[in-house]
Amino acid sequence: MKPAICVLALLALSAPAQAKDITIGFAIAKSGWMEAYDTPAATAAKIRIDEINAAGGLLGRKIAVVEADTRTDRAGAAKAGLDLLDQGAQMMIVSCDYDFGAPAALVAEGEAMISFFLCAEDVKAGIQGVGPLSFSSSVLAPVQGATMAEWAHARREARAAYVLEDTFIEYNKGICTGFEWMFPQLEGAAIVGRDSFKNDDASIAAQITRIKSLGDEPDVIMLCSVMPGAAAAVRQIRAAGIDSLILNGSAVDGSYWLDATPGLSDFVLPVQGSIHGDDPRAEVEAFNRAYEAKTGARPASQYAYPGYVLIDLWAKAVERAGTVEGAAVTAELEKMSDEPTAFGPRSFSSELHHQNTALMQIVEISDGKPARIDEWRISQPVPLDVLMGK
Amino acid sequence: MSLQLVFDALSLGGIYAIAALGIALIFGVMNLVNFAHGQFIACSVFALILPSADAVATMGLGALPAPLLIAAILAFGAGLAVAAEALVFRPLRNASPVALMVASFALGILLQNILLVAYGGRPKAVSLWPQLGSPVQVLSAQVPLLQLLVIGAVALILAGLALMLKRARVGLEMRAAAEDFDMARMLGVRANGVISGAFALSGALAAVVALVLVTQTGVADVRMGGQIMLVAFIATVVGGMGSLAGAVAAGLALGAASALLQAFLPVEARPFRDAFLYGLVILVLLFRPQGLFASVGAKPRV
Amino acid sequence: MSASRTTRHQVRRRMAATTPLLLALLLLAFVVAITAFGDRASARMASETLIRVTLVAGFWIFAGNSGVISFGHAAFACVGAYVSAWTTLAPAMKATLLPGLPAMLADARWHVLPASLVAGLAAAALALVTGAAILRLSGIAASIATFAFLAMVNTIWANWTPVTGGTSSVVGLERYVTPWVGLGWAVATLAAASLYAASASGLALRASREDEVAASASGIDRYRHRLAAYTISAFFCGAGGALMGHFIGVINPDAFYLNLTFLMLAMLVVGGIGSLSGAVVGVLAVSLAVEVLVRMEKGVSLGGLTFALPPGSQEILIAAAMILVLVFRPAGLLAGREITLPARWVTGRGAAND
Amino acid sequence: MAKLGVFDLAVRYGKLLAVKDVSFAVAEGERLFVSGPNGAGKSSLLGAICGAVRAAHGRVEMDGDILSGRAPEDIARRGLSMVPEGRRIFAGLTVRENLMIGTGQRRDRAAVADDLETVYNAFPILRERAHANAGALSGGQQQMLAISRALMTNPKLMLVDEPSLGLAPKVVDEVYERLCALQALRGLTLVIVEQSSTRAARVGGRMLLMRGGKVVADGDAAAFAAGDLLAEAYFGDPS
Repeated sequence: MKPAICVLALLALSAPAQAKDITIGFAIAKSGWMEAYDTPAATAAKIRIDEINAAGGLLGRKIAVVEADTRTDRAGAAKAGLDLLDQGAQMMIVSCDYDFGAPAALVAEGEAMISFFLCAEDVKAGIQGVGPLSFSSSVLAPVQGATMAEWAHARREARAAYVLEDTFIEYNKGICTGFEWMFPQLEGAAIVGRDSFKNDDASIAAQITRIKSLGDEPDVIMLCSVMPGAAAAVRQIRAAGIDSLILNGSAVDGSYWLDATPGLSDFVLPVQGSIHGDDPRAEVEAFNRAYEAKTGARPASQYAYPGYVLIDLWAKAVERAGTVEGAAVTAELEKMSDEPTAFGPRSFSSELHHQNTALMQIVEISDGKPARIDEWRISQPVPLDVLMGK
Repeated sequence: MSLQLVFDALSLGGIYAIAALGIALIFGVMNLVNFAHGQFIACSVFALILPSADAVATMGLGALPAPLLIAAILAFGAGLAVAAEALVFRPLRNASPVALMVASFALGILLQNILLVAYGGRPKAVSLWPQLGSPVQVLSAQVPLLQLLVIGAVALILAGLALMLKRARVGLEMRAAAEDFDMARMLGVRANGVISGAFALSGALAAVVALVLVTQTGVADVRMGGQIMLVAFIATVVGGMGSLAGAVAAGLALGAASALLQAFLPVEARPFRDAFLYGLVILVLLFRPQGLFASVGAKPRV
Repeated sequence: MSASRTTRHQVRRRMAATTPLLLALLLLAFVVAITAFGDRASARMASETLIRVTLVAGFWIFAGNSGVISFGHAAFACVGAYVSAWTTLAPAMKATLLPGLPAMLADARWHVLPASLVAGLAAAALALVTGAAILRLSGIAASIATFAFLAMVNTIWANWTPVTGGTSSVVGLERYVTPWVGLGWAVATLAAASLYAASASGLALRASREDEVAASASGIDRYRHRLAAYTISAFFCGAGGALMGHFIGVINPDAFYLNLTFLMLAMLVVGGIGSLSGAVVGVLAVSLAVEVLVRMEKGVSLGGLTFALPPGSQEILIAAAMILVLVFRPAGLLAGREITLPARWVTGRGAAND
Repeated sequence: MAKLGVFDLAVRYGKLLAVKDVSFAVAEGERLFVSGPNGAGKSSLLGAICGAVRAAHGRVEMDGDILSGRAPEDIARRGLSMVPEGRRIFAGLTVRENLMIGTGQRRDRAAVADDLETVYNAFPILRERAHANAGALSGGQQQMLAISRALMTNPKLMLVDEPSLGLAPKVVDEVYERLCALQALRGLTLVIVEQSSTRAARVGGRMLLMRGGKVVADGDAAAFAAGDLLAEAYFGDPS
């Protein structure tokens, strides 16, 4: 990458003044545990950037990339954001997670510059938590929870649900919020119990005992958790002989963790696109191949996709606005309503820079094999009050 | 319900007890609060798989047949701890307990970051003995085979260790060294031998915790071991520093308290479970500063 | 003979009085050098370093004088940071992020400086209440109790969502900490630390540190002095926490937990827990070393060739360097000594009679 | 050759010089009392001889071997055993385990069994309480255990620090009686710190008087009972 930047910089110097590059700054984790989540989405974003550059650039200019390492550290993220300003970034792409992305996004906000979270799914990663120029291109966590509620009710006759929440991060709470909003609204459906655990609990035996002490096994268990706690919980739930359908959010997408519970069945999650080669949309599989060509491996989870989508949407807004200036591009982004992308339509408004409803692919794991089985869009968008946890 | 709860408390408390024992052994012989113990656990977990940043893990030592695998992981844990002692703690033998503690923390950071570089930050699935994932009926309770096995293994290890400490020469020397290390040396007990022995044992115990954790959760994560280390550390103090039996008892007690709080706290209060747990710890310390299980005549050390 | 002893005592006192002055000058030189010659990234590093000086020198007031290792001081920084957020954030922001705040706080829109002072006071009040129980313990039991206190505060802060925002970050704090603001707080902390160390309470506490058994004869006094040091110390850690929030603009309970605890401890031990100068030198040494390594990770060009350390190597190298410092200088870089002017400078006429 | 030779030995704690250039020798089979007021440096001297305390300078020899700089366990394995001040028995171990700790380096198991029999005969209470926790013993019994524990290492030279501390006079009599009997039986060389010079005189042996970290008098314990040397040592000018 570095030589490429140097070459671009040299080109910029030798080229006429009006052909100055558009510079995108990536304040992402290149070390520490967040690196595993940021790198795939950043790679996807660069795939779209390469495509745009190959097609002649944006506003007639090439897009250049500068990067700074947050080191999976909040203070490091703020510093990375400021470093990118020094390097001339005109738009800021920040870490996947709200906590680690917000410090850099706030820096961009302070400079009236657009910031995009790579894949944050917390409503605060936008207007509500950063400011009016901040966006995320992923699908809100409560939408994922609500999608699971409605789908399981419609397609699997789920009536009695048990909610098991991991208190580790805000994302988990968002999944449960969406589920608990949607499920009781559905006909004949009720939440029969609720419990919490910590992601790094060595054992969740006490929580499982509580589930087993219900008279009847619940139809579904809404597990709101992320790795590694989610895999550990699933393994322990199945080991205790509980065979209920388990639902989770997109965070557990990917087959890399399935060895933790060999032969796992009746496990369902919503995704933005399938990495398993069975997505009905040709564009999705085309992207998977492009990703493999660039990195040598297919995406490990759906979290590469939002990176591609965000550059796509931002570039369209820039073309329409005719400038990269923050307020003008924001205005164009906010006009987008069901704007088509390779991974389904996307909308933004002046109230919400997130997806409060989305067409999601349903993936089910049967006998240890994940496969796309269905698609679902919730019947009503998740209201802002629910998103804000009120 | 109640019998089930006993099993839950035992399986969690058993893990804490073994981890606490690993910390108490080292504290006893060299006044070191070993904050790297959590990373000894994490390293032992990762030794099961091959170093690679790929999302899907390939088994390393984990591919061995069970008896060999257990022996290899225990040896790995012991070897890691002994190496840490020789390279880091032996040169610091005469440093203050604070300096030792900070050094152990630095060692922990070192190991954690080496794991991050070698394996990447994404948690990995480790399928160790999947056939254990089925429930069995014990009296009125339906218990995962895994849980039974954990309880059985903990009981077996504690019994074996107790026997070793009671009967074997090195066990006698370790117990004496844990009580009064300088006195033991004045009677000809070799410091290096006992300390290396304690580290080897402690590392092997960390490997046991690693195996139990992996069979229980099926995942390997760079950050795992940290939370257990903290609880074990507190158990060591609550049990009475230098008392190995106390560490085990307090580890079991903390596990049981945690399971009971989880079972009986109202749903809104459950996320605050650990705050209640640590509040209990402070109360216990206020009423028994020398620890719950220290003998009455024991003088405070440090 | 006795006359010469008085003189020597006076000289020593005057020498001790020069320590905070010299340390303040050292920090001033550091800031001036960086603002004059460094880039914006160095200025940010300077701000962060000076906040750490505030935290670590504040921590030293308790740990250095009493000899008791506290794991709880990151909790005071946490409380301080949140108190400052509660009082300074825009009310509209608080209505969305922290809906559970009482009306008095929900409508507050204070300036940052009074907020930092109140943050310190809140931390000090918490220290007074919790310390009254915890400091009755001695040695390792006291340390563990502070540890349990830290874990309690963290659990409560991570789950008391309506008031703290839970595990989610609270954002939008005014980023007002420049190297000069940091310098002001650091120097104030150094002054307070040396005043306390020279006070009757500080002297009595250090005497009890040397020999716990002998001093326990006067156990009640020791308890009172410890509590005083703990409270003063918590004030500066609380204020330091507020500064951390106003430096990054974002706070989160996780940022005030184990990593901060051990960073503070490590800097103190690397510099030498026995002296205030050690605390300051420890912060400077660790911060500068980290900065150099981070820059080497980004890549350094040497005669046309770019040389870069692989990502993640900074943490590994810092941890290894810390171990080496402890092995070769177990009492820290300064080994308990204070930085002072030479004796003949403070006596004015020279110390020929000494 | 002297059993124990101490040459210009000094011990320093920070700025405090606890033992200042002390030299003396002890012959094989001799019984040497070290006496003096509190803070005279008696315990520091013993600590430096057995390796528990690092000497600032000077040297200690046993049978012509240099002990200085060796680890305490090496010194113990060469046949120098210590009964420390405050006894420091292992309270959580049984009486028998306390006795066996020092036998790790001894290969001749029969001799160990013999020695165990010897101390059981000397202190029958230890046989009686062999499987009780040592912490449950009375102060006098603990002192006997500490002496026996040291004997079990098969020492040629034994250092005993303040065996009478905290014990009733009758019990002290008993401790000394048994100690002397064991010395005779085993041909031991004994160095005993004893604050009470009258006690030392009554037991009998050579006596070294320390004050301010220096040896100020050296002679027969009985001679000290006359009081001249003693008064001079306690109140006189050490320089």
